[in-house]
Amino acid sequence: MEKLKIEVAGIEFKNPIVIASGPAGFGDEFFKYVSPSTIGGFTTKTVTPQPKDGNPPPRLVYTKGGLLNSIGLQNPGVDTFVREVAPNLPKETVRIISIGGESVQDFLEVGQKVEEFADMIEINLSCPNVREGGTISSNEKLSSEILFACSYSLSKPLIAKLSPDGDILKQAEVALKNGIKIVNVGNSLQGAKFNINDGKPFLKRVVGGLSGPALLPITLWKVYQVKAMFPQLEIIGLGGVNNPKDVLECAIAGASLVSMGTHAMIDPEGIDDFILKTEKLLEERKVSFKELVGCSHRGGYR
Amino acid sequence: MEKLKIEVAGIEFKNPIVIASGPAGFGDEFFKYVSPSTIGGFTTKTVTPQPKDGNPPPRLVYTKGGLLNSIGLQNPGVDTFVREVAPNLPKETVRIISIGGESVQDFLEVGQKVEEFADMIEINLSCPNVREGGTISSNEKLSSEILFACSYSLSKPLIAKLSPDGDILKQAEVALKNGIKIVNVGNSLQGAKFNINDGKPFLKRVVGGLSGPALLPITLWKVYQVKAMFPQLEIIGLGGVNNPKDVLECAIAGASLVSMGTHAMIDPEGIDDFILKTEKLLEERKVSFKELVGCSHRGGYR
Amino acid sequence: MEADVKAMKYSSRKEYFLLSFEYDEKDKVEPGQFFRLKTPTGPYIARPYSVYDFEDGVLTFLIKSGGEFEEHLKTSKKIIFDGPLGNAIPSLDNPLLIAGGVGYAPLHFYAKRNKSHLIVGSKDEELFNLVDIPPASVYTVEPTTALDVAKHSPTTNIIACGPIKMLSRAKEMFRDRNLFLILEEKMACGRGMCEGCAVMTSDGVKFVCKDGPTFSAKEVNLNWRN
Amino acid sequence: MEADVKAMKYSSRKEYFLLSFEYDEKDKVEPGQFFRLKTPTGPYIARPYSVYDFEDGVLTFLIKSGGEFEEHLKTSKKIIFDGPLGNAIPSLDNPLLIAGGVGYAPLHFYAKRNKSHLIVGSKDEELFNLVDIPPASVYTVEPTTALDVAKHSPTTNIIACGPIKMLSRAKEMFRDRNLFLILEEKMACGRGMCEGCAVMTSDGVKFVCKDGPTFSAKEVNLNWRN
Ligand SMILES: Cc1cc2nc3c(=O)[nH]c(=O)nc-3n(C[C@H](O)[C@H](O)[C@H](O)COP(=O)(O)OP(=O)(O)OC[C@H]3O[C@@H](n4cnc5c(N)ncnc54)[C@H](O)[C@@H]3O)c2cc1C
Ligand SMILES: Cc1cc2nc3c(=O)[nH]c(=O)nc-3n(C[C@H](O)[C@H](O)[C@H](O)COP(=O)(O)OP(=O)(O)OC[C@H]3O[C@@H](n4cnc5c(N)ncnc54)[C@H](O)[C@@H]3O)c2cc1C
Ligand SMILES: Cc1cc2nc3c(=O)[nH]c(=O)nc-3n(C[C@H](O)[C@H](O)[C@H](O)COP(=O)(O)O)c2cc1C
Ligand SMILES: Cc1cc2nc3c(=O)[nH]c(=O)nc-3n(C[C@H](O)[C@H](O)[C@H](O)COP(=O)(O)O)c2cc1C
Ligand code: FES
Ligand code: FES
Repeated sequence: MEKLKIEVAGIEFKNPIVIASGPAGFGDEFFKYVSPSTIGGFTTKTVTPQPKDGNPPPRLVYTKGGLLNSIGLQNPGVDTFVREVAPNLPKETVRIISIGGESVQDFLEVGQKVEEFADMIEINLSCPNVREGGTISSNEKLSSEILFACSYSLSKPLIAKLSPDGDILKQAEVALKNGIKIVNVGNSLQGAKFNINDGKPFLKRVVGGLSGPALLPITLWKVYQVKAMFPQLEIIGLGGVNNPKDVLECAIAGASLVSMGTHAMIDPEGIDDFILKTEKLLEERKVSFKELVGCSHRGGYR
Repeated sequence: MEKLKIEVAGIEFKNPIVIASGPAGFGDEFFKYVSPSTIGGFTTKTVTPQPKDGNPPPRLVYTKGGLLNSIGLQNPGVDTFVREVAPNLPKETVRIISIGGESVQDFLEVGQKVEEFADMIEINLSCPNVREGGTISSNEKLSSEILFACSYSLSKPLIAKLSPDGDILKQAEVALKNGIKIVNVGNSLQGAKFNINDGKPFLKRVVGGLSGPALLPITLWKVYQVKAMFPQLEIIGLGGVNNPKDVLECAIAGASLVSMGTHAMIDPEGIDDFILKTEKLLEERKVSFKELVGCSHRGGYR
Repeated sequence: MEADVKAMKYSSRKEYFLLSFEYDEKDKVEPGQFFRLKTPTGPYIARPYSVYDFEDGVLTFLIKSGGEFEEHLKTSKKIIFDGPLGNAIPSLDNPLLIAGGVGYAPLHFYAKRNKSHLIVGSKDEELFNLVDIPPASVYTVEPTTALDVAKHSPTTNIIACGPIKMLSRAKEMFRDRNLFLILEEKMACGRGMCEGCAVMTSDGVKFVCKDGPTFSAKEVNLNWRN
Repeated sequence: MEADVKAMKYSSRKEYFLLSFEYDEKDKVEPGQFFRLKTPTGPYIARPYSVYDFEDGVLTFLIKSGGEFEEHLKTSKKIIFDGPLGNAIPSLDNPLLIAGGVGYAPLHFYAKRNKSHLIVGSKDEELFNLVDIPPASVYTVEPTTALDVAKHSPTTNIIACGPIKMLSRAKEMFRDRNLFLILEEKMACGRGMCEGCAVMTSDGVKFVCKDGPTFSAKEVNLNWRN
């Protein structure tokens, strides 16, 4: 597995495959199917200061080749999380804890409480399913303040999870200016679906987050742009990855880590094989993952 | 076909199905397969002041469930267009001529030359495949000036074709402020794909425009938002429509017309049947297309 | 796991079909449990279906036509499946089973393995020509619903499966009986990870896939959905 | 139009396959023409394939494995097709046909209907075990390419089909002969509407689907692509 190794922000990843926040929950069920020693990193479902029931059903809508979700950040709240979940996160993989909230205070509170259990902390600025008036990332001032406060107060490497719906370069710039060195590009894309039998939206909040393979070209272009403009940022490529080939494409576009949400959720048993196949693709091409990172900006690797 | 009729900006459409600009070219080939009397409207490929060769190949990349294109607005230029193409556009359908360019001057020149052959003019502010530094719609000042000048100088009903990549509400506001009453939401979404065998992008400009069924939920959410914020705007829903059900969904979200590009291109022979099936869906539900328009904002139709 | 489609049998007007394939029973399959099914070409998210029958190593499902899964089945020879998932229907003493439409699927399987009375309702008569219904069962076509019939039964133990409106009405009607409801919510993971198939209970949010699909009527708050 | 897959025959290591289905010849099918193929479940955009053979109402295609179309074919029993599209290869007097890899497809069909000499090159030997090659043809495995062999032929009329690099080299090598190239570009509409399959010619931009796929080598500027 030499060809898959990569270091990001001083943390060793045995491979670049990171399970995304949400679809795999807090890991309790997920790790019944997947050995933590096979995956590069695991991101927990987002944790907020208070427990959240999440949105009333339906929370899912099937779309052609995709999935629309409106979970609404259901989670037990940081205190229960820290007591019952966090200590059990497997140490055989890089533990990324995703933190959420509404205000600077919220993020600081959660960040400080979870920090000791995390190898990295992901700041979720881009959930499409909770706030009225858009994601946090669509509010430049608020996201600046949150990122600045977290950079100042937390000592674990921080990831800012950006939104594919806003201006990705602006968001990356805001992250960089506020001390963030790793950005996750990105969350699910905002979408909706309507019931033709009654003329109403399927989801009560109308909007949901679209995930699935079709997002991949969109993700790749965003990763490419961010890498072109801010080569000093480390990027997590996320959105639509569903095939070992996609992992290589993300690296080529500029991602140092590659994350998967929906695909890991629908086929947890297949992840082992997925990682082996990724390695095989690299071996066949006699190139390491690290060498691929951002190589399209240098005229390719061959 | 009573249930399908709709009037927009004083123009009668026998049905709301409008062929989108580009994939069906200038109609010469397309109308060998489709009778103009079956479709509500036909939008020409975008016309620019000077002839354009378009981008060098490859211009197309297949993606999972979608298509990435980088045509680059190949067209014969407005003078040849007006001489050889425009006079032959079939009058049995609403003729929408799409105009493009770089500057206010460009748009005015093309608009004025094509006006006499058009029932409506679509101002293409959102082509992802020509300008360095993004689409025109990403430049608020330039798009304001173009729209203002066109509103002032052209007398046919105008459509502003917006970009799904930018802030759609901001773009709609700019259109409205500059005298535009119809917005097309929207163009193809920006995407990229990389060759894992050499580490280079498949497309020379890296970016292309993603079209296909997966876009539909994204389109629907954008249509919904624009209708919620600017009920006075008429909306063309475009992006991912590929099934008669989708036509109803677009109307429910707020679209007065529904446009199809890629689907019309890959199955021109099927359009007739597509429109019949759309009508049948309405009949089964005892509702007209017009009654559906925006009904999700009024609590549904049932 | 993958299997070849063994049979796909439609009802007369193709409103419903029975789908079967071979399953080498590694895990015990119990009435009330479901499998997630898709084909190699789609849909992207596998759909959950209750087991309608499991005999001689063959699993059968009763499915309503019209969706994306059927679209792919029309051409695919292969099924990709995952299961059994979810919990078994509790073993009750001689319960009354009330089914609405394809809600009959898990109850058919339950009735085969447990002594019980059965009432099946359907808007669409052709369902009854496709499925097999044990002798001495009642079946009824709207406007007389399965619930209208069930009202007259004195049985204490009741298990109902069908459209959400039917379940809500059952909950109203049978307040003082020992009623179980087999619930349905859109699912993505089918294993209690994604938080997609939420149901509100007296004990907080639970998940249909992991904690259900059968719930005691007293425990669940169906109004959360509306 | 729709058809049932009649046969799908793989080469030994599954690098190539022959796909056939029945076609009721409404429009005449000529060597050089292509069909757009997909299955009811995908890929989203049908892929163009040159006719490899058409006999007794059965169309056959020679296809390289590994893409999305094959993925769907693995399970689908049905083909959705559209064609014949494009133009026939011009009828030349006893031409030399040079094929590289699956570029052999249109030339196989041409050779069956027209007197000609044939040289087929392939990196991968197993191609030759799958396809049939007329007697007195030459076939060669890299590093000796079909072009290396063709160099020694004095024939004036040449038709070449294969990878773009091979075609560029052929254009260089046979400057003073009457060379035709069968080109390939990604296609979406296949009918000259979408402007997707552009090729630069001495007469401006043309389209492989509508104006080709066969072009006179003199006419095309292959450097535009690079
Ligand atoms: C535990 C469990 C057990 C289940 N058991 C069964 C079972 O035994 N049998 C069974 O049939 N189902 C069962 N279901 C439901 C099943 O999982 C699927 O949800 C169902 O089959 C629909 O999926 P689909 O792919 O067929 O259709 P989808 O593609 O999801 O579409 C569903 C329906 O909506 C319609 N539709 C699509 N778009 C729109 C629109 N815009 N507006 C209005 N309507 C639209 C479609 O035409 C179709 O009729 C069960 C569900 C659960 C959770
Ligand atoms: C006129 C014409 C005639 C043709 N005739 C034939 C013919 O007779 N026989 C034939 O085989 N083809 C022919 N083609 C080519 C054919 O149309 C398809 O392009 C080809 O089969 C690939 O399509 P696909 O669906 O199989 O693969 P796709 O899914 O499009 O993939 C193509 C290849 O790229 C690989 N790939 C996917 N993603 C990446 C990535 N990120 N980086 C690098 N590689 C990647 C895939 O593994 C696969 O090998 C013809 C084309 C034209 C225009
Ligand atoms: C069911 C579900 C729940 C999710 N929950 C969260 C979450 O709690 N926090 C978060 O940052 N992202 C969440 N996401 C977004 C994913 O992390 C990911 O960004 C998105 O799904 C796109 O990637 P994919 O296409 O690989 O799934 C969720 C996505 C899904 C489908
Ligand atoms: C091959 C191709 C060419 C296009 N050319 C144009 C164009 O000239 N002008 C324009 O405004 N949009 C153009 N578009 C965008 C389409 O009009 C449409 O906005 C987009 O494809 C999304 O809709 P769809 O999913 O229905 O195809 C083109 C799209 C494709 C696929
Ligand atoms: S389907 Fe994921 S929690 Fe039930
Ligand atoms: S494929 Fe559309 S012009 Fe050739």
